[in-house]
Amino acid sequence: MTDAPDHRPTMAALPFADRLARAMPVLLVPILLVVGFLAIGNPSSWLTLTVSGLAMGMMIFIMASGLTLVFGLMDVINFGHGAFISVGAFVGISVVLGLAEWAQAPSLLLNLGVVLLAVLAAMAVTGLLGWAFERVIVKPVYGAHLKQILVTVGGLIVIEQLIHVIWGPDEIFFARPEMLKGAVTFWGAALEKYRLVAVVIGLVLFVAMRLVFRRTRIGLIVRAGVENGEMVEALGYRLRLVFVGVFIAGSALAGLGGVMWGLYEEVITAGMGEEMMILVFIVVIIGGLGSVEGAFIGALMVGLLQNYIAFLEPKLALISNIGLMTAILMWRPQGMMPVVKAK
Amino acid sequence: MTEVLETSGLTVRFGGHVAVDAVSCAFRAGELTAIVGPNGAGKTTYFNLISGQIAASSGSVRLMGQDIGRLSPSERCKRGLGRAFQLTNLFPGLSVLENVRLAIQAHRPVSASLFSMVSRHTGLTDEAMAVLERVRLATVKDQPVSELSHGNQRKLEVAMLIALDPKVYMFDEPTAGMSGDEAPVVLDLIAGLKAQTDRTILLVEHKMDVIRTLADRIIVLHNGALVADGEPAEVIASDVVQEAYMGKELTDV
Amino acid sequence: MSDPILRLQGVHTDIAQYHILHGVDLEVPRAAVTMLLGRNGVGKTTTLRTIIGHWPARAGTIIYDGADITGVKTPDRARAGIGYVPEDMGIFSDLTVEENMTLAAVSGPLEPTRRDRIFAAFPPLRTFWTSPAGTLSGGQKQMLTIARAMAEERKLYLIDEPTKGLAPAIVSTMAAALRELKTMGASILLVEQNFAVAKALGDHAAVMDDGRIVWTGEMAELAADAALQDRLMGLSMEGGR
Amino acid sequence: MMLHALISGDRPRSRILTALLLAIFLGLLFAPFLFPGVRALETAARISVFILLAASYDLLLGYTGVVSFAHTMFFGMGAYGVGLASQHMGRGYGSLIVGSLAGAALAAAFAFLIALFSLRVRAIFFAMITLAVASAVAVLVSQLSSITGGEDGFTFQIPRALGPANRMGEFMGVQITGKILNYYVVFFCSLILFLVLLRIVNSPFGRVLQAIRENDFRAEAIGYRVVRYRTIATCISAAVAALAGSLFALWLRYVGPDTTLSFELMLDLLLIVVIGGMGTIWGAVIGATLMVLAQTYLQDLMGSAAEATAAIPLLSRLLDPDRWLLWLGVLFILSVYFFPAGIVGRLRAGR
Repeated sequence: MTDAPDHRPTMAALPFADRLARAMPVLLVPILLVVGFLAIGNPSSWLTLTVSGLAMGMMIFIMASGLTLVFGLMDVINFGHGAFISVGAFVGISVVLGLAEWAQAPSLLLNLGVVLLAVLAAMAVTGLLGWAFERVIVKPVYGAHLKQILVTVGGLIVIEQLIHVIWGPDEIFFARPEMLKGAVTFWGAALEKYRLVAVVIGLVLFVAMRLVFRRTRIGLIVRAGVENGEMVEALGYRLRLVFVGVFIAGSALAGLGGVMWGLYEEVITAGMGEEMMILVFIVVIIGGLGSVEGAFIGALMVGLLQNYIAFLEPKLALISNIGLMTAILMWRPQGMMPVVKAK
Repeated sequence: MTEVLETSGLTVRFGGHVAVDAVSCAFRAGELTAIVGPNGAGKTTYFNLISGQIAASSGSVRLMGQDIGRLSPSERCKRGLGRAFQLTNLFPGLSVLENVRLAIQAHRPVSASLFSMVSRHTGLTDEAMAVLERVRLATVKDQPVSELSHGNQRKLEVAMLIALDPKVYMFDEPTAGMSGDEAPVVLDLIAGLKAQTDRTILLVEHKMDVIRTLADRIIVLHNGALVADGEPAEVIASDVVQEAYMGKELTDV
Repeated sequence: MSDPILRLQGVHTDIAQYHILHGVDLEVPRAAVTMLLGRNGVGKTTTLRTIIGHWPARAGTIIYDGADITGVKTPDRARAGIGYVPEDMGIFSDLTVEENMTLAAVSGPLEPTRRDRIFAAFPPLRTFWTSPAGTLSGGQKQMLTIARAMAEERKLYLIDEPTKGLAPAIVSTMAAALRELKTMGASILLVEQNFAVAKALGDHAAVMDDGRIVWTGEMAELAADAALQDRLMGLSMEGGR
Repeated sequence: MMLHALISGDRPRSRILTALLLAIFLGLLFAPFLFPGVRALETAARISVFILLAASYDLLLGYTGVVSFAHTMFFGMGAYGVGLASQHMGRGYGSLIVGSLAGAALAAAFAFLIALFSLRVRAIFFAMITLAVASAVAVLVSQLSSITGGEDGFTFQIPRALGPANRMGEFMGVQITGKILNYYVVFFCSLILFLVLLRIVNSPFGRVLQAIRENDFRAEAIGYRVVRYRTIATCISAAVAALAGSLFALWLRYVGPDTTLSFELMLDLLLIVVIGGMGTIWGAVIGATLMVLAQTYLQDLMGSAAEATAAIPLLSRLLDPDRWLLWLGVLFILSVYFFPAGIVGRLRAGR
């Protein structure tokens, strides 16, 4: 044999511009924080707005993560995802209202216990509902986007109506548990306690998700399945089970997001999930369909931008998200971190 | 003879993999060129580069002397590049006649006509019927394509190309997956096109007997590069082609 | 061929409305390399995909290791010991080489001895162990696919054109690795266009045409008979060796 | 022959369907005389407008295979166009025309922009982006109450000749008022626009849309610029929806978010087109008629059923007239699974 074995490393170092382009989405949130600071000028207002923006972003992320993952894994877009948000909120808040004595007691332990119970109940119910939804509504329409959209919208209608049947047609007002009311002052900025809790929960969840994705076999299977599901099956993994698991987990997370959002707003309606879905879709689109990291960054940007703009120019706040989406799509038509399918 | 289609230095990379490697080649009017090479040699990718389904990393594609390398597939088709696909690729829910009529109207202003009735454009229908007669599909004209047999779908695929009336015909394994008695019909159609002497035809094909009877010229792709170009008999006999097809002797295993 | 690891009987496969396999009868003996040969588009890849279960067989039976697996789902076929290396390699480019290998070892962590043997066969994989697989070169990716197949004991390997589009030097590396796989006692069903590789590796051969097996026999017999090759595959051209 | 040209050669292709369509047409044409009473006329006008609205939506959903959630936004643009023009320019035919045209132009422009962003990527983007944009616009409209009247909307005046005060004598025992005149304006405008849509889907252009729906990759490969065709279809569909909105506003002499912009309305529209039959304009006629009739009369029925079952707690709630969307949703899901071609497809298949 005359040819030398071609075992030389062939990975060329990426040019600086390419590396910057890759890192750009990650840099957007810090850039937004700095720009917000400069535009607002007042550190304490900025801090207040930032915390509430982050809290909002975290909650949207919790709702969006399941949706985007389900799309990435099985190419299924679930327009009924919003219904799980509403169901979660109603179940969770029912628990809070049912345990009113604990919720209104001035004991942090009891209060948190109520919230924990509410969250667990909500996640259990929405997880179960997600499982049923997948079997009945989604399973027959794999691979057909048009039908998926139609059928899942149908599912959304039915679940929303069922909420009315069970909980009545009116919105429900309630108060947050005692110890989650009010604010703490920090560097002259009033930070609502509940928002801080929301930020912490969101962060913990994101870190946990990342750990699962990076460190566990199930995470590897999901990541590999997003890229090439057929090959994952050929290696011997039952992707269908994994997918159902992700669908259930995503639905449960929507339920969690619903409870958190309900506690944040202190009012719940059957249509709240539908309203949140708008933000969730925007986040999923700008993040890149199928990308959990993209959705995280997108959610934080939507939350921060909405709060900053509401402070700077209230009239523009309504369309700030649409503006953000437009800008991102002009920059990257597939979203910030599109998932590339092998097939 | 004029050069109708020309690629120079045409290259595309996917990641680190060079799928088509600086292919320079000119195709002349009235000539049927067979493109051969082992699986993965880059034949279909070369077609995709010419017809615009994927964008080249470098190099150019010229049609009638004009650079078309940056145009969309639809624009290239308008300028005279007609392409048939390896896997049948039709409008399954529409009728056979409708499929051909769509191909005929594709390059005419009538496609933008919003307020005229399709049934009033009898000229289009007549032309479509003429094409269907030619490929012997006239009797099934009202059937939805999804209900056609595989052989008839392949014929319709050729009919679509004839209906487009392009300057350059590109066939990608037109007889793939056809049974032994169906294939000759399609090959006859291609032979018929060849008889219209001014047409340029590119044909990816594996069956050597087909190539021997149809081709005026063969080019060979191997690992993305053009390794041979010439008369069929002479190319088939060359060492480089033998090697491309058979592989090098493995002395060390 | 008394007790083959795999036997296909009258297998028909449709892809959408296309009838691709028209009754494939095939036996793959144990501990040997069986070459599946034939022109492009005759159904070789479809045969492999039907065996692993990506396409369902419309008719016929697939017997693997004595059991009928015709109705069994892909993951269960894989767990029963069938390894599949697809034509497009099927590597997970977002995952690192290490993660690809971890996934490939389905039943537990990758054994260090196995890993070392893989490193010995494919040194670049050691170099790029923690790099995303998507950044590897074409040849290195192909090494990874074979390495992945070696990550776990499989009884039968289905390998689709492992030398496609590779430089000659890497073709040799690949052939050596396949040979090692064979010495480890595996049975291999190998689709290959490179006839020299087929000749060097194959024990048995099956030639397909138009969705059927048209010839089976010893590889050596086929390799020695240019007229037979021409008749079966149209591969060998005039003046061929 | 004349009829053939009017319906653009697109025959119903089913005897029952033909009979149904004819009944609907005659029923609407003679509505003021056949079904006297305010409520019946109200229903007939609503049916006319919704047939047009659903037909324009089907151009996009059924013929082009694109799902949009912004159709009621365009509908609203037409309605608000007429309302605002009449409010600011004073009552008169000029206001109506200017308002309608401005609404349609705005709708087409908006549709163009949305299409520009989403259609060149993937079709599923379009569904998500239209949903986001439409809801943002709906929120904007209810927030800008100084201009739009906010949640309550606003009433406005139309030319006197079209108002109920204009009495023009009796005909066939029915008092002819401006209201009836107004009905015929709405009916005939809807009819004409409907026939235009029918022509468009049966034109060479319409065939290209169907080809794109069937296989956009191949459509592009034989020389059709897919994005351009989809964009034009989106714009036409939006403009016609806006005109339907204008007619609706003219009839109601009122505009508000609930009657024109709400997401519920969008869902109704989706149900109409899918249940009627996607990809056939006749489906819009059947779907819209059924839907409006159900909305108007079925709710009464449910109300009495709910009263009858008041003793049974859950059942009475399920039968509450406000929950009729629940049953429609179930019907919708079943229809997508089992009758993807809708009622019209069913009738044609059973011919």
